[in-house]
Amino acid sequence: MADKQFVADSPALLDIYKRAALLKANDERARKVILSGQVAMAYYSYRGQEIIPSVMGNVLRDDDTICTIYRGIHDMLGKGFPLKELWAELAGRSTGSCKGKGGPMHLTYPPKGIMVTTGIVGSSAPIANGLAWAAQLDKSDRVSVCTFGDGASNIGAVHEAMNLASVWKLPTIFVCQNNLFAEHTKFEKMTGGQNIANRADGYGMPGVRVDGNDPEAMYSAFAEAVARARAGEGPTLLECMTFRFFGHNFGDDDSYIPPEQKAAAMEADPVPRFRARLIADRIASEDELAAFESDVEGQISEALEFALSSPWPTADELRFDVFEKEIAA
Amino acid sequence: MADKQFVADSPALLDIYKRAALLKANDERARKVILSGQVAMAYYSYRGQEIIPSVMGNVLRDDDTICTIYRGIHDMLGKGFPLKELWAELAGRSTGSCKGKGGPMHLTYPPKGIMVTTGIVGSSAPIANGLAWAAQLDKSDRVSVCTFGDGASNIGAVHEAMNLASVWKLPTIFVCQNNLFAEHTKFEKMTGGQNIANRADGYGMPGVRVDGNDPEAMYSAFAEAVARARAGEGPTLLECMTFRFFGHNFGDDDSYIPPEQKAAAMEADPVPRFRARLIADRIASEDELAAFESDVEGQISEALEFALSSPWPTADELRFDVFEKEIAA
Amino acid sequence: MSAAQKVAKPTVTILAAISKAYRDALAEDSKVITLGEDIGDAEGGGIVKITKGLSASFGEERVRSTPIAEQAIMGAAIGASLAGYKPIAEIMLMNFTTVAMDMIVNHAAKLRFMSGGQTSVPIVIRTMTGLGFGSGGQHCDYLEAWFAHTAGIKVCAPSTPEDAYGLLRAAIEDPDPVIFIENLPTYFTPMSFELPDNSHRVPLGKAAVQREGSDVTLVSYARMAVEARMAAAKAAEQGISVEVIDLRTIAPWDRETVLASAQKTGRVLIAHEAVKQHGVGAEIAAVINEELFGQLKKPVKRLGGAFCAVPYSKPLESAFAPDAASILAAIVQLAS
Amino acid sequence: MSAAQKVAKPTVTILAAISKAYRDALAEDSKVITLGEDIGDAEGGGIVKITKGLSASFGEERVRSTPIAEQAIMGAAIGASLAGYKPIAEIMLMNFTTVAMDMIVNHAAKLRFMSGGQTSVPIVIRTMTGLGFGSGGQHCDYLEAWFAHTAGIKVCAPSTPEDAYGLLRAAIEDPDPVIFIENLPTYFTPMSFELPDNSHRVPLGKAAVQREGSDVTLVSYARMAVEARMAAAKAAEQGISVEVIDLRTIAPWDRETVLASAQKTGRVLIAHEAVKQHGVGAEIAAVINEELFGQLKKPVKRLGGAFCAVPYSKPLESAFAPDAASILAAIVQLAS
Ligand SMILES: Cc1ncc(C[n+]2csc(CCOP(=O)(O)OP(=O)(O)O)c2C)c(N)n1
Ligand SMILES: Cc1ncc(C[n+]2csc(CCOP(=O)(O)OP(=O)(O)O)c2C)c(N)n1
Ligand SMILES: [Mg+2]
Ligand SMILES: [Mg+2]
Repeated sequence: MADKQFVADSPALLDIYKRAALLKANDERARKVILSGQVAMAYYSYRGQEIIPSVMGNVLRDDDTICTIYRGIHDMLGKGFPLKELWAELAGRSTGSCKGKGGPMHLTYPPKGIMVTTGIVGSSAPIANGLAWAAQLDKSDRVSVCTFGDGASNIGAVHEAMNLASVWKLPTIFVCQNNLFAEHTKFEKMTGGQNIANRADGYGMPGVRVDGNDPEAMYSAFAEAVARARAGEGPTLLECMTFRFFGHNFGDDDSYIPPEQKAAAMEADPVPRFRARLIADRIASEDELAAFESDVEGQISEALEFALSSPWPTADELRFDVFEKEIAA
Repeated sequence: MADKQFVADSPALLDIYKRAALLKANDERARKVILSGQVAMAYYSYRGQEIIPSVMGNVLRDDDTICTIYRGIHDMLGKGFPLKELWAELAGRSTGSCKGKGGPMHLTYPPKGIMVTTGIVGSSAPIANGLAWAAQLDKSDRVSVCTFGDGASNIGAVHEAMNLASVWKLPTIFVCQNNLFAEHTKFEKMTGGQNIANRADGYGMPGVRVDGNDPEAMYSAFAEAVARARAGEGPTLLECMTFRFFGHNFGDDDSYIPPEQKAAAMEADPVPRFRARLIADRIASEDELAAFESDVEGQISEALEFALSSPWPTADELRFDVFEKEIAA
Repeated sequence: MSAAQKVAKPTVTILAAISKAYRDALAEDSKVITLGEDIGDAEGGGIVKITKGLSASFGEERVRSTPIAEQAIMGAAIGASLAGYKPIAEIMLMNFTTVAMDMIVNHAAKLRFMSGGQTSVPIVIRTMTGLGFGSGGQHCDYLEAWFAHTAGIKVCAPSTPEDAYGLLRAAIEDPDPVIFIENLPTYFTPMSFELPDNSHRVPLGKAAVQREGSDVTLVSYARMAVEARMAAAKAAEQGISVEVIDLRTIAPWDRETVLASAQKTGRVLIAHEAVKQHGVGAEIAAVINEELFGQLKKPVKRLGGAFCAVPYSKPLESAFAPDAASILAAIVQLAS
Repeated sequence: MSAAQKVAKPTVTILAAISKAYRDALAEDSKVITLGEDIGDAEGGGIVKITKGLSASFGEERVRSTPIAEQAIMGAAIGASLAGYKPIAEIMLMNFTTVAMDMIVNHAAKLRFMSGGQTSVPIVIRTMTGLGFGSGGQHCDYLEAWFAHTAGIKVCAPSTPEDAYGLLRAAIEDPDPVIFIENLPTYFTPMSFELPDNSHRVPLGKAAVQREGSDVTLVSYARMAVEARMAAAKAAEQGISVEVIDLRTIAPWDRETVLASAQKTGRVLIAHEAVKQHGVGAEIAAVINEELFGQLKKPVKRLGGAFCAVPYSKPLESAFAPDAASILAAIVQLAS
């Protein structure tokens, strides 16, 4: 891959921005909706981390799969999770993608390759390898992405998965979204070594630390990893540097974040920065973007209405989907 | 530590050889005893790996602790496990160190710091950290060693333990005895990356690959790691290259080992090689070593007799040592 | 309880009782240490702030935040205990014990036996679970039957502040490993008037008869014991006298107390949130039937969680486990 | 069975039956794949050679040796199953499921439910345990009750070559995760005359009445079913007619067959190697008591493993679990 350049062209950049704008709008709406009491849910805001999944969504195909985590709605929306099924699931309704059984931590949508959302730190990685193995067996060039956090990098499952992927030359892409915190613990306080990307060398795979808030840098790194995987050259570990603006979960007292650090991160908010740049570079006009953004707001409102007017599941649902056929237990 | 040199002097070399001779003799006896039917046990021969634990035994103090594995009798004898309690435990007798309850895979002898022998690959490492934490809390300079194999390096527990040890700057020494096989699987076939020592960098700790069959190289590397740990400078990962001569466990069909590889390793048997060198360098005389070796044989015979003439435990032992006080369950 | 208190509202929660037990244990015994994710003050003192202030008071070496690595956490606790410490390891949620199951079951529970009594593992594993917050299948589960089935580890699950305090102190002092299960929705309800004195202990293995009764024996623990007390009060209004037994320690459970009550009433109901099939209720029912064969008036009845993962959606989550209403219905049926 | 066979000795073992089931499944369905430590031919075809020859026949991509990393193994199986494959994951010994418990319980067992039926995990986890080889506490354990308590995973444990073949084929074809428990000391004993035909299937959830009887119902599985058959034969010599039921599938277990027999005999003995307390026998006993209250002649009796880790020393290991003699003694006592 070394000689090939992976550069996002203007249409790609515009597409990435549009995804990011959707993600940002959806997060803002989600926090409002919870505050208003319309939907009660555990919510892990990804505000600030939009660029990473927007790039992934742009580069990946529908048949590429992703295994993501509780803080993963951005990853899923980036990959095309439909808003109605999303919101209905968040609201616990029977029209949700998982009939209300999974909720925000277990969103699943196979038509867009969104195969697993896990609430167990690190567990996305071993499962992603299985999807990658299947691609190998199918002789398909589809790739398998897993996302996880900086904190998750220290758990055994991630280590086992990276080693296996390297040994089997699987088309797995390990996307660590390093937002510098795991719940309330600072990155430096839990991580042996300077960074996560460095660990890749120990597994014999490329590891890249990239500014995950920079759309072009993120595009180059991710597109290269995907190309490598599609070409049968094996896995890559990407450590995408970013920051989450609103604490670990909604309602979290985030006083453990140094205020200067938080202020600086918000000041450098990647989405408006990217927006300004697109306009300055004439990749899009203010009007075009504003129209898109207003359209997105409308779509979210529609999805929310759909969700809130949908029926709740009934208690007999406890008996279904335990096994394919109901078994009197 | 960089400026300090860790060189084994002649008394140290002689001591290391004596330990190695004991280990070799005991392994040879064990295989004979099983063949003869005197003792029936699962036995994981360490023949070929004697130098590593002999060096460890020389460098470590009694209050330093070790957590080892099923293939660990060499580590334990190196650290001073008494032969009678060892053989009685192997023979399943009530006079064994564990009253016959643990057997070869769970040998324990706290007076010599032999705290845990585990049969679960990788599990020695997290527990060793706890013993290291205790040393820190006690403000003692004792160190905590764990041993494990090349295969174990790929399991989650080892990864979690190395990261924690680095972050907490624990006096843990991770001794990977790389004998190039995990059961029947070749090192290259299961290991991402060229070697295990390389992984240390990703955890922010020193990692050293050393010829574990070379007493002087092994001494330098291990003594330096111990000095670093005693000085409060944190953990080290040592990858000690070695080879096991007799398959994974006794009775194993070892046809998966390329015959040339096995022949070459046996040809370079580290114990007689070391012996010849001591004599050539006049560190010991042939007579002195022969006398020691014959004494060792006598001690082993005595221990074996003690074991075989000891009583079996009685079935009521099932009720004891489950909890400190018996609880009618 | 003074007359003034009788009309006043309780103010003390289980959460406060556990915090105090922690603090008292750390203050009284320098061998007590604790570790877990986010438990230090720099990390906010734990996700429900149970450990808040402890690292400030006792130092970061004794109250230690960890990376996210439950095997490493359990291993560190086990190792330190082998060297004479009494570690309390927090596993944030009960589901996460599954990533440390080897350490807990193959090591903590077995080392004393396998070493022939040479080593012991006096650790406490504090963990938590609980329904009602839409946590879903991976953040709410009830695995106490697994641990009860494991020789070498004790299992506690309190339902009052006094018991939480007394059991936790006893668990820390116990020479063997104890898993101490806390229940999220019971943390916050004020239930008592005063925090227990630091000499208060509840012996492991001893149930509490929280209400005496003669018609039906109701056995439960943890949050179900709270629901059981409510159901029993309602049953009393209908003239049914229910004896409410809170096991407090699930393993070893208090056979004497349960069997004596069952013999007296001849009617037994067991309720827990864990999946009914192969739950703790099965063992209790089996023993009662063995010991009191022919002496019962009705078959022992068990209520438990539905046979599925804990669902997210509110109506499903509410339907998952028994509650005061379904317990009351079962009482009425048994008493009929 | 022909007259000639009646005098001849059986030659077919459970081990051979499992090997054949494997080979037939791989040959008939290209979606069947398998992974585990040392299972490939370069690695000797597995520690008991069950998978010998498979990688040679079906390729190293479908029959794949792995690093020692049970979480990675289970994850790879789960992921491949989500993409339409039918993976068989070997976890060498049952104790080692503890290092992959999160993958098995929080993921394999729950993904169908949590996704509202959008995804399924049609995997088989083959694992093994067994007494008699001095393996000790970490290489011999019986955790089937844990899995039976877990909604979303099925549990099988055969005791004959026919059942081993038929159950494994059915488990591979089943749309849901199955843990398939093999028993080391039963691998090698010739028990049958012919390997089952490749159309042979044993439906999951269906017990086998291996011997009809009228005095006592004896419920067991795995190696205990072998001991049970021996004990029943001895009991017959003493004039006691024992109905021997081999559950074959532990979860879901065959309530109809067990209850019908229990109703007929009024006397039930349940035997397993797993620790008695909170073992599978507890659930079965509880259900029998619930369903046949007042109809039993004697209390349901349970035999199980001692309440400790599996010990190393021969006399202790032999005393750990029930055997034909202790089962016979219990039969005699029940029948009296
Ligand atoms: C095995 C496990 N341990 C602990 C938790 C609790 N927990 C949930 S999120 C989290 C922090 C994860 O941090 P990181 O991996 O950096 O991801 P982020 O939340 O920052 O996106 C923790 C400890 C869990 N879900 N699973
Ligand atoms: C968690 C776990 N998985 C599998 C095994 C089975 N097993 C025992 S030893 C072994 C190979 C270990 O190889 P290595 O770590 O290189 O150590 P060596 O035996 O070569 O000393 C395996 C797979 C085990 N004991 N524990
Ligand atoms: Mg993070
Ligand atoms: Mg090895």
